[in-house]
Amino acid sequence: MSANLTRWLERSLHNCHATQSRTALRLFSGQQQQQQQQQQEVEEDEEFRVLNLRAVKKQVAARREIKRDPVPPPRSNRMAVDQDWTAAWPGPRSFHPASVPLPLRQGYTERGAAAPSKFANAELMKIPNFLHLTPPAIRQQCEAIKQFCTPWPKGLETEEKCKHHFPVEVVTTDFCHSLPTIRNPEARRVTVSLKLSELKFDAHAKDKFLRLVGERYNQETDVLTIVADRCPMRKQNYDYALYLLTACYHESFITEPWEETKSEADMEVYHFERNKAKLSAEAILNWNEAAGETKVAPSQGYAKSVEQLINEGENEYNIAKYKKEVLKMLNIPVAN
Amino acid sequence: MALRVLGLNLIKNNINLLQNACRINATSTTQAPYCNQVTVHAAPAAVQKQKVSKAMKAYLERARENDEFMKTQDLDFQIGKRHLANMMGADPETFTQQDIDDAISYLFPSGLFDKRARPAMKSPDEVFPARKAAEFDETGRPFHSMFYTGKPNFFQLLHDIVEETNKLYDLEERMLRRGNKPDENQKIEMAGFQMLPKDQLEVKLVETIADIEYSNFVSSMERLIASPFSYKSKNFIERYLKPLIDQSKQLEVPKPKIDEQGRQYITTYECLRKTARADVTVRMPGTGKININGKDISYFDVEQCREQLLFPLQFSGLLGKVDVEANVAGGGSSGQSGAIRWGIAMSLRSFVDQEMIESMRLAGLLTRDYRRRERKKFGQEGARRKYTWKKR
Amino acid sequence: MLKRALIYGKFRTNGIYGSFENGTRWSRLMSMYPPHYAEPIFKKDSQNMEKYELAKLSHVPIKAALNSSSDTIFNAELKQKMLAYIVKCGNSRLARELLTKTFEQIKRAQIERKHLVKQDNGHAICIDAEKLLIQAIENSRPLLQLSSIKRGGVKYQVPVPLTSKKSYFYAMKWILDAAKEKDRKISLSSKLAWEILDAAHGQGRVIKKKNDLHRLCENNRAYAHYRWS
Amino acid sequence: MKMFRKHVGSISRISTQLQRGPPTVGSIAGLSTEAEAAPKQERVDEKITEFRTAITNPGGHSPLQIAKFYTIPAEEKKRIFGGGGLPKQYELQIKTFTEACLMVRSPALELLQYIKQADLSKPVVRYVLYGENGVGKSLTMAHVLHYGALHDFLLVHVPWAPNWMKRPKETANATGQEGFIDLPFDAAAWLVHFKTQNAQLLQKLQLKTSKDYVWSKRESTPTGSLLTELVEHGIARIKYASETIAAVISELKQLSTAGQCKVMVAIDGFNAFFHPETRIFSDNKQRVTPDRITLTQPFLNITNYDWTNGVCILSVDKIAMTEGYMESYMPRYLLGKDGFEHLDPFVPVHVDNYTDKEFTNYISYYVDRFWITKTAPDLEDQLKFMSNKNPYTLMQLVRGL
Repeated sequence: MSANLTRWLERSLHNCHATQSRTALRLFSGQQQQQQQQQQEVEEDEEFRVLNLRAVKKQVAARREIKRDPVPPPRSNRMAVDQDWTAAWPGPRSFHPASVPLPLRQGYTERGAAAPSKFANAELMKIPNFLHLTPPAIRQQCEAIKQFCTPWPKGLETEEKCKHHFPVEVVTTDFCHSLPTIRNPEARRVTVSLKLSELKFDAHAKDKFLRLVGERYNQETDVLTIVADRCPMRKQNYDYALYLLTACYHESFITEPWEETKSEADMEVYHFERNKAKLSAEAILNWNEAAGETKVAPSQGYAKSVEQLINEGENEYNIAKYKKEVLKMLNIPVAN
Repeated sequence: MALRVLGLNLIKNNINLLQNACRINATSTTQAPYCNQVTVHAAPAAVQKQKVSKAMKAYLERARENDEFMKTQDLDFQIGKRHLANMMGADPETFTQQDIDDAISYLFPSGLFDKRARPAMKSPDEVFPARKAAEFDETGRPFHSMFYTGKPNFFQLLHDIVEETNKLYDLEERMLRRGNKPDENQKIEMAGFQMLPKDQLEVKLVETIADIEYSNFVSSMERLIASPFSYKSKNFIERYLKPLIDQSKQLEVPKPKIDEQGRQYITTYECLRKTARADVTVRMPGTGKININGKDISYFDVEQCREQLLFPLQFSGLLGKVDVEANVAGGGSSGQSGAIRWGIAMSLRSFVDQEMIESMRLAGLLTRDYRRRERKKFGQEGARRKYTWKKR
Repeated sequence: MLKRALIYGKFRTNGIYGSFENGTRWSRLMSMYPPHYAEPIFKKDSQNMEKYELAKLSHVPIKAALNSSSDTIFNAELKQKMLAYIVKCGNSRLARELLTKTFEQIKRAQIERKHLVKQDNGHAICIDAEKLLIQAIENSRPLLQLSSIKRGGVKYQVPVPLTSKKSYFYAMKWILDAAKEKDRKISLSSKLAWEILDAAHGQGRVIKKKNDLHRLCENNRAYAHYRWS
Repeated sequence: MKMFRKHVGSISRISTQLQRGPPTVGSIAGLSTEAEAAPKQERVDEKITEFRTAITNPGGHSPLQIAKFYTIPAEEKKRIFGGGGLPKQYELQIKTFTEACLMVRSPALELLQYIKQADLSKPVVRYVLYGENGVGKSLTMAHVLHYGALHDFLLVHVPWAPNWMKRPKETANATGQEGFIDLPFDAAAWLVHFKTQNAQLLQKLQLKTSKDYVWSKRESTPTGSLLTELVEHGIARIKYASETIAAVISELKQLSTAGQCKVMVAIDGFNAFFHPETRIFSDNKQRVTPDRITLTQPFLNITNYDWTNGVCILSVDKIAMTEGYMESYMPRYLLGKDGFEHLDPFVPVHVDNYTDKEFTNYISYYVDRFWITKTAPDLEDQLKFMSNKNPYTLMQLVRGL
């Protein structure tokens, strides 16, 4: 049944387009009319007199005819097959059945029925189409832009060279959309990023700088990223980001007086010199020595290995190194 | 064969064709034309003279309209094709259906999952389904003797099957008398075949049939095939068989890639079991190392889970010859090990022969286990269990 | 006909094929798998069946192997079944641990015995716990069962033969029940080990239970005809 | 976890003996030799196979014997490990296999080599065994302990230190020190263990105490009395057992520094002494830290570096800790800051999973002992995959085969 209906619909639609004379109303009553016609033909053959038991009132309330403008035939009917399509569809636009001269169909139907055609098919309008970006259109536009292009600057051929000459990367985003306002709140966001290895630090300054920037630094990639979006204007945000970078850099070189008074308890790194490890090692090495004699100091390698073991955390490599140094220091012969 | 018709068939030959379908079947390989395509340009003079029945008249009218409709549709399609070629900057003369499909999927990139629901531009022959041909002549007399069963083609088919069977019985009797035995080599192999499914049979017959009728068809076909001389009517039988897909060849085995150390490797992504999800890499010459989220097999402390990982490796005989790396997340230990097991098995396909793949498939290693926890239902204690019944 | 059923399994719901007697082809009522999926054959040895059978399976999709099944040395069919009966509340890990401990105890006991009688017939003693388990189950399998059938208002205890599946079930259940019945202070694993050892040597409570049942069936053999009439 | 030493059984046996009166070591040894004589005789012929070595003295082990089994004679096993020292599961295995076999593994050999070549006039070197769960730290220690027992070392052996912190027999407030906790039964059990291990050597050396020990008004141990007497006193007067241990250990330190004896200290689960807390409650219902237990002090004292003529073999173990402190098996993590500083500089010795050869030999040993009855061509590969060559996991896996 559904198949039948589509078929009828399409046919009548086609007729309508072709003759330009039928109204839209008739479009939907096409099937009925056909049947009536058939009936008439039958009646010509054999008269079938209807027994009218009750006289039907002749007076039928005259209904006001709703006048509708005739639907013009689709524009695509008049299109030439070798037309300039880029002129017919110059820019992005949602699908319009009368302007696209393709007998498209979309939709899933049960077995035995045709898919809905492009007319009044909302699904087709939902798809973002590329009718304005056909290969000829792209070619044409590239051709047009060509005259505005300048040659690529010399010395910036590769990505590394670009990074070398311009270590600071500033990312902003422009938005273009069809809203009544041309402003987008995201447009003011400025992201400044650079590799930390580009800046020169000493050990203290680097430590302090990392503490200052906190989460903005990515340990794995060594990239510092500053995002500024507090101010309403992009320019202000950009200025602030650069100011932040400069200020942090210079601040990191300042050593506060209290930093000297850091004690063992809030020791951030393990120092061999300040710890019990040194005492024990010395005591073992100087076993049975008289008090007056010069003391043997534990080896540098051992000191280093202890520091490494505790500062870097334990792993097989560090502990193996520690073992090696201990064996060397305690004079225990190693097999093989 | 799709037979698209709505045309009226007035040629007497066609009646013969329909009526003698079985005879033709037996002798030639042509198919019984349950319907076909005829174009009527105008009603012949004979019809005008005679008195035409009303049904016939209506039918004629419909046929004409359909014909016209198809013609305009076809024209539309041809013009549309030229338009599309023009849009894409291609030559309209050499623009094929493949080009059309490509162009449409470029111009209208639909993300719908079902490919049939995406926009398409196809020839009207494909778009509009087939119809049945005329079944009666101008005087309203049906061509087919079984017209009044309502499903002439189907019952004709049953009739044909029985006729075939009877012929085979006769043959068997004669052969028995002569002392000939059926050739065992020529026996019809049913292993790779399936009886034509109901929906396909319906398309073939252009008739809708009921379930019971379909099972009647199946049983009569089975009786035909069971006959010792069934290979004599192989042509007829094969028309109603559908080859089954070979399960082991169904999934394409990926080619191994080569890594930095020159070893072959295969990565299977999206290994799913319960709520676990894993991706598994298997490297070919290896020493049996296993790495699950950076840990070795001790990642699983349950013996059964370790056994699950061992299963495909041991089964394929590649234990100790491949290295396995897996990243797994979600789910419990059982689900995770199941996911990795499937991943290993799928990856190992690239390193074993076809026979082993089939063997692994039979062992149920290559099937994705998509059983999930069943939800609890309201009014019940669990998924299935009901609350204890208490009268009051 | 069975062959057909395999191929057209899909249409079984249509009516005619719904009433097939072949138990193996019936998928469970609520299974997540479509009915035409076949059970996996996860033991490599049992895949060496006839070529025709294999060819038939080559077109049938197979269910995934269960988590508890594998073709390794740690898995055996009867062991898996036994495990399934031991499990309580889905704690299969505990069940596995219990069965492993049982096996351990059996092995310890048998090795001890072997050392005791080393001189003469030490070889005769079986240490393989799995074999002993199988032996024990085989020994305690009942062949007949009494089922009460009402004839003329009187209930008769009629001896009825058991299917093999059912008899295996009873064997395992009896062994487990016997183990569970004993002193609660002793762990299940050791109790189970004793039961298995006893049953494997054709003695103990399970065997007695089986024999009792058989004797009862023997006594009631006069009623056997009530099965049919 | 379960397998790991619960010495409750052995200790309770000792404590029952305590009540009856101190048993004589000789009688135990005599009994055992009689009992074990018969099986020993028939073992001779099957002794040397591919995975066995006939060298029963750990002193004779060299890298040639790596991955081979050697048998500890039954009476020695009883003497050294009678009061614990071998994991419970291993004891069971010994009982089933009717022989005490240990595999010669590289960490033990490494330790033996260090000990053999060590300069005993230098302060003691602390060796710390570390490794994953179930890799054989305790058995490595047992191997070294066997060496020590055969080479005239006085053994100061704590089979499993966490037992004192986790499940003490009885707690009492210390009499001598304020705010400390005494574990009298455990201390006495340890003294018995010490006595059993070292009875012969003590008899031979005739060690004397260096100062007066006054226990109470009536009881005291005068200067110059034998060390055995001191130990006997501790066993007899359980109340003073903890103090006796302290006295014995400080005496041992002095004696060995003086060169009168050699001491081997072996403490399993040493990191328990540095655990943040114990399961013992003090009077005011608060958990006690290990350093408030009187038993801790002497053993920390003897693991210090300020004495000579001895070796310290300690093991750190994840399962000596409680939940929340078991992330890593590395010594620094397990010992904590204090423990590390206490031991530093020490020699860490890593005990690892089996090597391929060791694994193969172990499997053939199991097959030889009828412990594995399954036969499959790739049995070894499957076990290797499942156990990851971890000794304990292998033991658990093989149970059901």
